[in-house]
Amino acid sequence: MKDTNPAKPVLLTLRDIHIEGRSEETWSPIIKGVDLTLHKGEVLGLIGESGAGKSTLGLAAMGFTRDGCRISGGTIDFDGIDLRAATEAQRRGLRGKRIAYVAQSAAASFNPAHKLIDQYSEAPVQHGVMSRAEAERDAVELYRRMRLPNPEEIGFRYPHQVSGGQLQRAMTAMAMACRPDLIIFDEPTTALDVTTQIEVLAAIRDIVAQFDTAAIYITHDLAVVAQMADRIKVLLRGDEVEEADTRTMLAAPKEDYTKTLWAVRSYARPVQPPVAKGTTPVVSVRNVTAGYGAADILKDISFDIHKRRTVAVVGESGSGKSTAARVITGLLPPRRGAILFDGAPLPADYRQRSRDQLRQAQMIYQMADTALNPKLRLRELIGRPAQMYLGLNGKALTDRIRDLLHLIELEPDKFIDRLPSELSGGQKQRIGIARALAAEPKFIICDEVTSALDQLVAEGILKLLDRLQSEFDLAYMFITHDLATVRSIADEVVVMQNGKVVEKGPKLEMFEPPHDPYTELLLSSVPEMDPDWLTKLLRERAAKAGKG
Amino acid sequence: MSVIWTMIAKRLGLGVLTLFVISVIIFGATELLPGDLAQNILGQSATPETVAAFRKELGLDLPAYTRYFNWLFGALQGDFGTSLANKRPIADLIATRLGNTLFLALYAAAISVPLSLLLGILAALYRNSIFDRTVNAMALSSISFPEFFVAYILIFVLAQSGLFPSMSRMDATVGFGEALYRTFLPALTLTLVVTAHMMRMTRAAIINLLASPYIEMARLKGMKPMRVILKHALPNALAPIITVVALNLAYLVTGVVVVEVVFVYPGLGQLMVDSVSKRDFPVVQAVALIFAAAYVLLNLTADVLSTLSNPRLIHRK
Amino acid sequence: MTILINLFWIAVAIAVALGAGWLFRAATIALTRGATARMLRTAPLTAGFGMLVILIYVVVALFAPLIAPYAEREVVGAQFLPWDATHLLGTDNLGRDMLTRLIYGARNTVGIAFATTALAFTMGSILGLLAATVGGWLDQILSRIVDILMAIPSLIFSLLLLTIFGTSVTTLILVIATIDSTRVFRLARSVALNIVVMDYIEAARLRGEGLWRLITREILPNALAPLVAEFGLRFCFVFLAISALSFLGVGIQPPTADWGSMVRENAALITFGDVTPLLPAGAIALLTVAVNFVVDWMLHRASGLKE
Amino acid sequence: MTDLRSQNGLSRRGLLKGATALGAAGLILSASVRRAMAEPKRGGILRVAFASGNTTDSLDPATWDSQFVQCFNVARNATLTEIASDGSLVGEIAESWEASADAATWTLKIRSGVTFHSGKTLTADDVVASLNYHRGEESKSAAKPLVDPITDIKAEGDTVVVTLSGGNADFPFIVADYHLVILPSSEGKIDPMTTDGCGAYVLDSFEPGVSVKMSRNPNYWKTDRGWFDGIEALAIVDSAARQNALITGEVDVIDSVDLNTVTLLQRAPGLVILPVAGNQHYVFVMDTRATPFSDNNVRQALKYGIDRQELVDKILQGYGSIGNDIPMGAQQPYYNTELEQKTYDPDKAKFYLKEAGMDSLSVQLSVADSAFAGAVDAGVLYSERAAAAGINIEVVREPSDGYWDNVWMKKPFCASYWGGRPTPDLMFSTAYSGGAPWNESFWDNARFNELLIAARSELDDDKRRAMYWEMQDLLANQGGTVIPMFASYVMAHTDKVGVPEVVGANQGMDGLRAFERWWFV
Repeated sequence: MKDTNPAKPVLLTLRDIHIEGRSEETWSPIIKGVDLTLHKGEVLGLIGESGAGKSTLGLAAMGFTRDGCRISGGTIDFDGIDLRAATEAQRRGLRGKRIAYVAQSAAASFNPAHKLIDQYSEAPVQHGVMSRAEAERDAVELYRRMRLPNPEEIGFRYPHQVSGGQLQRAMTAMAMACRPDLIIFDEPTTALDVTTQIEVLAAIRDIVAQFDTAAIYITHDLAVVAQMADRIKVLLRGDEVEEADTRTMLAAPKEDYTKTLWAVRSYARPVQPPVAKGTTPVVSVRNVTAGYGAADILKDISFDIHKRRTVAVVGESGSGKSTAARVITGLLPPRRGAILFDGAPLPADYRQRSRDQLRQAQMIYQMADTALNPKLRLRELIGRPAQMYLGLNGKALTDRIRDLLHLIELEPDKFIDRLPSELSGGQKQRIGIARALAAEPKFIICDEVTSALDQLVAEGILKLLDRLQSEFDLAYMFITHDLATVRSIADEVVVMQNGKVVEKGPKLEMFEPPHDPYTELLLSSVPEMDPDWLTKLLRERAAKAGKG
Repeated sequence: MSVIWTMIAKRLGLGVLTLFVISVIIFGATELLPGDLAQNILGQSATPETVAAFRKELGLDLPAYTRYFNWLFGALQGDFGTSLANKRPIADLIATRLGNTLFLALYAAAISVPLSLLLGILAALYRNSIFDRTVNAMALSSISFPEFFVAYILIFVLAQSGLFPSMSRMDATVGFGEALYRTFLPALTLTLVVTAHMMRMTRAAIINLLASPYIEMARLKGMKPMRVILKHALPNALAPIITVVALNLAYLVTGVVVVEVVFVYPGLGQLMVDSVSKRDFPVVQAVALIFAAAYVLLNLTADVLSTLSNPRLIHRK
Repeated sequence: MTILINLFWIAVAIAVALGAGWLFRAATIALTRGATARMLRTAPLTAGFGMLVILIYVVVALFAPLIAPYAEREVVGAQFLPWDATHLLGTDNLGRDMLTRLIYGARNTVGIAFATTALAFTMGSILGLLAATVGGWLDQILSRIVDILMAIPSLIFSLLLLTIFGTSVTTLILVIATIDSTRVFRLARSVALNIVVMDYIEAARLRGEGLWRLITREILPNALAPLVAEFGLRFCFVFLAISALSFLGVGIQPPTADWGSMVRENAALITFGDVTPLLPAGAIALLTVAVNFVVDWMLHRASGLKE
Repeated sequence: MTDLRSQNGLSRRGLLKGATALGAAGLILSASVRRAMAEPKRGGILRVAFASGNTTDSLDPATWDSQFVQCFNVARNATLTEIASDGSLVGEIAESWEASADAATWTLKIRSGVTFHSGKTLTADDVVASLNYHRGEESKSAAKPLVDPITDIKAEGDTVVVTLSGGNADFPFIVADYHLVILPSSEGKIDPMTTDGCGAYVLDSFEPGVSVKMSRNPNYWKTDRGWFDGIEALAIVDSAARQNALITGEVDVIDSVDLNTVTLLQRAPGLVILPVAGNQHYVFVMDTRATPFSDNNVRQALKYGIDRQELVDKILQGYGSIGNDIPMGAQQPYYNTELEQKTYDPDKAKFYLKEAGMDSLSVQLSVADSAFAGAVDAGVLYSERAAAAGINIEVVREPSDGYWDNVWMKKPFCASYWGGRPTPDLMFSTAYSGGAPWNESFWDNARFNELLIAARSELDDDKRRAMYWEMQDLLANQGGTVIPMFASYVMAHTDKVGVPEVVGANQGMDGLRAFERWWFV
């Protein structure tokens, strides 16, 4: 094992680690003999697609496995302690005290029943590091360092009273409470909006540097890891692909797999000619105001979607982009305004729409897991719309299902009788697409269809959608928060903020200045592969703020 | 907190409506029962004139709705009337028995609730261990025996050896300690009957949460398993546990007629059954309403407590 | 000393039970293929034991006339005969063979309990799912009705109804099922409330699916696991309900043998240390435990929580 | 729902069906109570558990319907006459009585020096008011039919003169009924809810359906009665609980033993089972108007298709005797000793079926344990045995609650019971003469009806006997009632309780007078 930083002493060594997971009665390997060395104060990025075993390996560094997993081989040495040989009580003594963990979703990982400060103090008090009063004082100090607003007061809130980005920082503060030697960051910013992500990344980077804490930073986002890590280790299906110093890795990946990872962002849909003036749009959103209860979530929004065109609706969580989709589908009748389909107004409530009107507009959901009935086989999942709308039955129906499976590049014989649980994430999303296609619609709403997927898989989905669009003359409304996706697939862009359309136009115009300030913020917040990007960005923003 | 007050007000309103509907249902059902009070008290041998005279005296000759509304208006003014059968004021009739019923219910609850929580927590902590499976099997066995059978077994084991009295006779002279001693067997019987349900729910509610990220977080903070369960899982599992506890408490108040019979315990259940069989309709109504009110109030309490246990509902953003 | 001996026998019984469970599981794994065998392999010994017991009960219930040494109602000798070779479990208070009564009891009791529970679940889950799916005023009305029915103590309520309508097996089943269905309704509704917010339900609604299909194809299959778990418990509670009702004087028609009534008829004997009532009571308890072991395992599988 | 208390030997029907005496009936003589061999002594609180007792019980004498209320109220009060342990009639409040020649006017001399617990002296006016309470249009008393024949009643000094609508030699028997207790009156009215009384025990507390506490009346006028210092009576409806209370020593006496477990109870140390053979009989009644029971051959077949001895063995555990389809005990006068005892005989039953032109017969038998304890099981055994004769009896368990309203005298074949009557005349005219209100079989036999009237006025004992014997023959071979068994009253007590050698058999609990007749050894 290469020792890249001999200047600092080694903190953690994993040798030939094997981890297995149980599915039904058999144990199958998750980590297949990975080595890992971490020095004091060093940040190691672990990168890979879902299923690569990043989290499992990260947790193994704490001597911890999730239920249904076991470490079946190798050694784990943390600062001279053999974690595998140690008793559970000894390991417990280390966790939270010397090795801390920051989870992906702070909202889910904070206990909803306790105040933040109670959860902060728990580890230091229970491990006997400080008294409760000291811990509370310390919490305020760390909250301040994590640049949380109202550091004196925020700890006395319950998790649900604090926003996602703040929670993630509070969790990092909590991990720091005992001033551990090592923190495992498990995708700490994945669930956040890009603009929020910047602040969290910056806060994490600073505090790790301040306390000279070693960290393992787990993520699937290359651009993020580039900002955070000193070294990067790439994992693929439980095996190490390669490991290198961050800059080396970015500049010159050795392995093919790493190269494909790096290459992901290259796909772009060819620029489409502008739509002729006077063409009737497939879907036209006209001055729609809508909302739940008293509050308006959408405020007078309008945009058109044309045949064979993709309109990307971009915005952060809470901007109203999903609500717009609900208005179009008729789930949420608008207070004011109308939806026109092929120039004719659609009934506001889906229950009033004709079967044909329902057929014409289909939807693909973000979470294929919840969008596909887990108890139905693909045959029924895909076949049902065809049976319902087109009246297909028997052989004709089966043939249609097989055609659809072909279209989404799944082998019919193998898949037709599977359950969703027997599919991978990308395959599930393809089924979602097939189900939409089965209705032979004119218009499809794609709600964050790629955001839950690994980049390579997402890429495949985007290409498929693109191909289907040309093949069937579809109009797409593409809801996303990911500007990379916009770049690759959109023809037109609608930027939303707080329920309003702040900017709209052809894609090319959108990515060229001058921007609306919000679009500018959004664009600039997308991490780039440059390891210095975050530093530069923060410096620029600070400078701008200084000027303003 | 205004959330809670709104909820309480709304639920109380619904509760009153529920009580009203129940009083109609119970009245209707008693009306549908074959025979009536006059005939029941006088017996088969009574001549029709005797029965008619008695009926008139009791007001049973009036149409059903008149009797119902007479009763309802009386009840609305706090006057539950007198028992048709023995002329005693129903309030007197019920007062001591209600006290007894509540005493036994609280006694059984005081044993069974902590016990089932403890067993449930331990079973969740040592899930799938021998301990867990044994407790589970024992709990299931105990609920699969009919109550009176459990009672007989306890009498055989604990009363015939002279440890505890086989009858739980209560009167005004019985002191608190003595009362606890005398009602130990019925309380234990009820404990065995209700513990399994609450214990299983406690266990399930906790285990249900163990896959939550915040439980993993607690474990990754190096917390001991017991602390993880008590401090992290339990507070979030309270709502379903409280609900099932409330259901069982309601059962302890309303469903214990069999235990009352076996242990000769003067509670409301026996009064209800006797009054139904004698068609003593005002008493049936009064007891049914007490039972229904207990159910409504316990459910309301459970909902309030569940809400209080959930910071998301009381501390708005 | 007797306690130690008892403990020893209890330990032996548990060991034998688990052994039987293991053998049964091994046998079924050997006899089945593919997914079923894989699924069975994950069954803990308790579940294996549970399935074995259920299988035995079903066989006994189905083939009662072939297995039982005498006819269901046949008086074969003096009353309360001790256990011997002719009458393995002795005779009852009328001189009928106890073993025969138990065997026929399996048929009647399990049959009635199954019918009752099935009916309760059909009514309760359909209405519960309907309430959750349609929502609005229908939900309000159904929920209020159920609230009201649940606020009336069930034992006394069933007593009232049975007195009014008489105690044939049919009314018994209908009454217990109706009262039980309120509990099922609540469960089905709360489970379904979590399902109707799923995207696939939204997708089905947007597709224009009718209510019936929405409930039966989209919601019900996903609500099945908790309903099945409840089914296990409710199934066993039916015996208890019948038993309690026969305590209060309304039960199954004689001379039909059923365990609930058999416990009731013989219960007083236990206070004299006579074990006779333990036989039907034990039969109920064993089935309860067995059913719930299996249900626990199925729930465990459905919850996906790996241990 | 009354099943909870169906073990109760006497339910609400008890009054007319079995209130009066048995044994040496017809002899209306003052006779001294036979004294027990063991000398009674004072002291102790007697604790008695009753199988009956209901939360709806009341102090009102018009409503006493269970042994629990009857027993403690008899101990609190006194009636004009008392049926002694041996079945003879003795005076209580009435010191003596005499009838006019036509037995239509009765003059009863009221005992002097009897005081109520309140201190008030008992007068003839109290007697008049107490009896009047049960009379008249407005009366809602269960005892109204008993006192209905009274056309006039008035106090004359220390006597009460009662005028009846017709001659009735049994009148003094009637006023021994427990409903007709004497309560204090004012202005010619009694307060039915009063707790006052003139009996051996003073009521201390009464909690309906739970318990009664009484203490000895220090001014009681009988010196050889009321031995206990106090009485505590409990309602323990559940038979297992009741027996447990006795076993664990929490009570001294239980009024009714669950026959299913009586053999086991017998084994318990220090307990005495006290069976008293009486006239109480359990019956299966056919509606003789309804097919197929209108055919006497069918009735005969059903009488031969029942195994009487088995019922006595299995339902009564031997505490009783077999019946011969006549409602009289073998010890009663005019009992037909030459009538052939019917036994279980499937061949004969088949023969009668054939006579009726049938190969087999299917009937429904309605039963409930409120008809008599063990009625359901008895029905099952009946059905089982009758099958051998080609008679298929389908036993239908009716709800115990409402049995007497909905089943009895409504369903064509059902279970019932009778407490018995002291004289054949009373028994026959109550339940077997054509048109009688409780003729449950609706049997209307011209010859039987004729004999009944003739016998009533026949003074020659031999001729009278011949008539009664013929009537019994008619009943047994043509009647619609199967009377398979006579059931004893079975009580149990600890060996600390002293019981007279002869125990009253006219009703349970020593003719309801155990409280005053029994003592602690």
